[in-house]
Amino acid sequence: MSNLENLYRQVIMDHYKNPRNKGLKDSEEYYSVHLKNPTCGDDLTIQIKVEDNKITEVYHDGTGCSISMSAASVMSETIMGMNLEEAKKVINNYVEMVKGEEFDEEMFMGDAIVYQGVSQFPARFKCATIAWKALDKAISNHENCSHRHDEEKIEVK
Amino acid sequence: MSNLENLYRQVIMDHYKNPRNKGLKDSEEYYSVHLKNPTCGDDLTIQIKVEDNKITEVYHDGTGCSISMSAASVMSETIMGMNLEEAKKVINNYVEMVKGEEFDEEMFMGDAIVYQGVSQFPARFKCATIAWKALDKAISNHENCSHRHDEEKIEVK
Amino acid sequence: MKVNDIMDINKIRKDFYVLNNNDLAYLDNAASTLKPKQVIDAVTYYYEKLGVNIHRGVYRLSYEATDLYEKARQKVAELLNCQFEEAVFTRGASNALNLIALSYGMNHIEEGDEIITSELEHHSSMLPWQNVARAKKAKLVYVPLNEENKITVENFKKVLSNKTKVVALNYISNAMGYMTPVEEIIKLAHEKNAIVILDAAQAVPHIPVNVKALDCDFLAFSGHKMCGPTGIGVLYGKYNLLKEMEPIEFGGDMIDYVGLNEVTYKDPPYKFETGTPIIASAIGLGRAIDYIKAIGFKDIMKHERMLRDELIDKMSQIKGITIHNPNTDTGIISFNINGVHPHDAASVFDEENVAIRAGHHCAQPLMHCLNEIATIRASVYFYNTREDINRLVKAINKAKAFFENFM
Amino acid sequence: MKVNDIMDINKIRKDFYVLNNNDLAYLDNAASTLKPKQVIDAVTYYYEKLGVNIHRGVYRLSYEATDLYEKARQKVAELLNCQFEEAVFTRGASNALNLIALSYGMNHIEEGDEIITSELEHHSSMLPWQNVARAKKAKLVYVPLNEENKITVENFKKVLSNKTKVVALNYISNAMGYMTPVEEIIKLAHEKNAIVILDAAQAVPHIPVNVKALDCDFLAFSGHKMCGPTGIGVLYGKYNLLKEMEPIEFGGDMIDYVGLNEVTYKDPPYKFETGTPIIASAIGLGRAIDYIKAIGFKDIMKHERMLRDELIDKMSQIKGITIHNPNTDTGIISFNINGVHPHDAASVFDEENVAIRAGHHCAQPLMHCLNEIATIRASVYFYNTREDINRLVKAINKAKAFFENFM
Ligand SMILES: Cc1ncc(COP(=O)(O)O)c(C=O)c1O
Ligand SMILES: Cc1ncc(COP(=O)(O)O)c(C=O)c1O
Repeated sequence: MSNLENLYRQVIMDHYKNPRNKGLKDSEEYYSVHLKNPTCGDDLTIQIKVEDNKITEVYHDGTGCSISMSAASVMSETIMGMNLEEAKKVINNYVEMVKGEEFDEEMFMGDAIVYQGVSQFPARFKCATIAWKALDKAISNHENCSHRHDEEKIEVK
Repeated sequence: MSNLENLYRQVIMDHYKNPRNKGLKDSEEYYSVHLKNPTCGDDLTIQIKVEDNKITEVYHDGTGCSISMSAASVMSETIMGMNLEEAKKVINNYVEMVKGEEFDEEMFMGDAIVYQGVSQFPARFKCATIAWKALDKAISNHENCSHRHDEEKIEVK
Repeated sequence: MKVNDIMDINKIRKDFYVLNNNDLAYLDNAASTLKPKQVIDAVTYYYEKLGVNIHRGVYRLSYEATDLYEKARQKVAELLNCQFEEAVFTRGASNALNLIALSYGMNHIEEGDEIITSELEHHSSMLPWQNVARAKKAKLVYVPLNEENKITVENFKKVLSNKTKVVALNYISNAMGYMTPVEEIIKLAHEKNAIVILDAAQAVPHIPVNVKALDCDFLAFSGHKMCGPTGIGVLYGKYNLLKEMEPIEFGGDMIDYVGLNEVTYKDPPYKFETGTPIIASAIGLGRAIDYIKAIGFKDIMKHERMLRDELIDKMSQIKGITIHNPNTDTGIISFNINGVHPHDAASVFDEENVAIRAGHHCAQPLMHCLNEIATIRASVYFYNTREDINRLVKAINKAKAFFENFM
Repeated sequence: MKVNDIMDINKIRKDFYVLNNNDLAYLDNAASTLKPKQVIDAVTYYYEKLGVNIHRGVYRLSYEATDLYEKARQKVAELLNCQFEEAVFTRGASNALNLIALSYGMNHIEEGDEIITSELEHHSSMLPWQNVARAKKAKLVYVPLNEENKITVENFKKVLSNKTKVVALNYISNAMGYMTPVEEIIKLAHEKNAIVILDAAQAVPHIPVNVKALDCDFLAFSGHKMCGPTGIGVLYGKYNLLKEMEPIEFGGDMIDYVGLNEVTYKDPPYKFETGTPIIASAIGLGRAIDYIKAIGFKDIMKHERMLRDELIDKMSQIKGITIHNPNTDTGIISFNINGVHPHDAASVFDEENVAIRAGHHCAQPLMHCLNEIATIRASVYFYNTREDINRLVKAINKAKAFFENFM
């Protein structure tokens, strides 16, 4: 399989075309995080609902390339129902994976496993992680009992 | 003779210690030009009186290193009594000389001829020429019937 | 016509290490051009042989460094046909354009005045004046773009008024490659006593620019877009304007006398060059100017136009792409592959070693006009070949086919 | 103690082409230091292997260049012990100090407020605040210098008041080599809710600087004084201050959203880095930081102090010269040969291939305090040797003898 085919797996394009859990809820129950990448125009909001230390609902909405938009959809499916500890482990594992570093191949990742190909395209790292960064932020806002609505821009590092 | 001895000739140091025509006149008859070199602190004013196309009086005053101060004194002696055309030729010849370019060795230069050694010290070119640049400016102000008092700063080029 | 008809492109390409060491079709020249070894050598010469500060040193190394720095200024002055004193070194075009707005703009614009700019501008040409307009309660007026998104004299006349004080426009658009009809615009603006600032970041590298003939009041460009080093650019200003303008930054190297409560400045250009200058980059820019002049603008223009014609011709035959500027005046082509996000397309180009740009090209208002989030931009320079064009066309076809698979 | 006791100076000197190719005692390090081959190589690497623009490119070369640029920022952050986001790249220290005054100063200083600075400042530390004071009708207050022309905590207390809003002082004086007692000054200033800006242009190259431990609010330095390239410097600012500050320059790379009449910016540090960055110089600065850290500040300080002690010792034995700062804290020595204009002396030094500086050192107010038009300044760095010191002493004696001839 070529690098490109490895990046744009069928399942990614499916999630891009038919995103799951897309559209935001207008309710104060959710922790929501709005992330933007001014450099490439990606613009994404995610919402989570936490009950009993478990993520029971996830929504997302935004605009961007197929990698960033599909990743939000995949992320929402993958972490739905997980408890916060599990979710944080998956986030870390996912980030290591798309960076091309060592990661735990045994951990349950759902469809997110197909983003392995991103490691060959470092310029797309931010596309693949924006949704997961937003999730990470939402979880820590919840844990710190901090503001429920967060606006941020992410940058190249 | 070493480069240094060639730069600091006895006659230069004499003019530095005992400047001729130093001190300004408080009269409207003179064309005066005030030049500064902000970078090294040289600060010099020269005054000329022109009668019948002839430079009949030259004065100077200021602060600076031995090269710049002596050059003002030497200049005042050299060009005193010359007509404007002659003076302009001497200015050009002097500048060529201190630059290390070809110059007319036959032309009357008075003591100014000893500034030949400056050509080995390009960093001192401005010191050696500030008085002559002021003279040049004063002559052209006279010729253009322009303002009698001129303030300028000179810079490295 | 063969590429080599115009100039010896293979010989030229040997000067560019990046081209020799990568199997690369480099078509992102509007962002930055590559640097030839002559420019790199000039920079290295300063660092290896001198490496010292300038202007204030009374020793030989410092004198030589000063001389090289000021000779670079002289080269800029000859390139633009201006006086030595009218060429101010800046960090780049953005820095130069901001300096004009902060100094000239903030001191001359008053409430109710009008500043003309356009939606075709690079953010660096437009935003400094948006800031002035906000601060001074002046009005920012946009030249209406025509159906092709061009600035025309006719449309310029519609917005020019007795209230116009400043006209800030691009000479060549970085997003669309159009040439603004600046000669006529400058004449018209001057009839209204408005000053004209040209953002020439895309012009100076590609066409001969003569500021005296143009009679523009200010002009700005960057070194890194014309084979020069990063971190250097030029602000040209008419001497009498520079002379009366206030400096924006204060400090070393720009002062005459400093007292505890007052200060007097040096004359231009030094009064605008605060602090230790960008010595190595200025010297490198001087060398870049020599390099480009040796090739010659006539040949550069001919060559770029040939490549543009070929590219437009080949791209027009591809179905399912939108070319936004088929009538581009230069080697800048802006397009989209229908249904494919530019960043997705870009990864295909990257796999094919074709370097293009995907994004808003620092021209977000124009993106709204085009009704796109982003576009793909290919831009050529004198070292590009027909082979580069062919590779771009191949990559476009590949991206199309690749993503059609998923449709 | 031999020089080589502290570090392998001969090996270090091999890294500096200028030292190898000239029989030179380079003692103008406070103006600019020389550049080692490692730094030159890092700059050349960017130009030869990459040469492209950063941040917005979706191709590999651009990604690598971006990575190198941002890694350099990370190195700055580690050097200063600050967050990545708190390190803004600027053109140099002057540019950084002006940015603080134009953004923080112009928006926070009000009529009647007091700004503390000193006559010991470099013009770049003082003049930006003279400008703010003039514009805002605030008062510029000078810490009285003591009999040695030092800033003391005691004298600082005399001028600190409830009206003090900003304290802008040097960390190490470029003209006298004194270290300002910044720790105590910062504590005292913070008790009055004043912010403290440190001009650390002469500090960061020579001593370890920890901004979190110091708790200063802003700090600035230049790359070219620490083995780095020209045209790069750093503004450190506490994140919450940077976050609320207005950018001064507008344009490419610093924006988030651009509309026709409004704009939103990126977060720090990007909102202050308008236009194409000074890519090569930033990468070179990163390498310079590695280079200096490998030698180690402990050894650098030890070595410089040894040279200073030796120099002061030897110079004290020369009759007919005035040392202005016999108690200098660093390797910066300021003196005059009695009866000889510094520029005249400088030509003798030049003939002897001893590079020193003669002038006002961008500190005119201090020259008034010293009652001199100009002074001669010698300043050492880690690559200097005792041989350099001996040559300076020899040149001083020669200049004295030479001009005494004419007396
Ligand atoms: C038309 C135009 N103006 C201004 C700029 C800004 O130049 P720089 O980023 O070098 O400051 C650019 C380049 O990005 C440009 O293309
Ligand atoms: C103490 C001090 N502050 C500020 C500066 C200004 O640095 P730069 O000229 O690199 O902007 C210098 C160097 O000249 C300096 O020594």
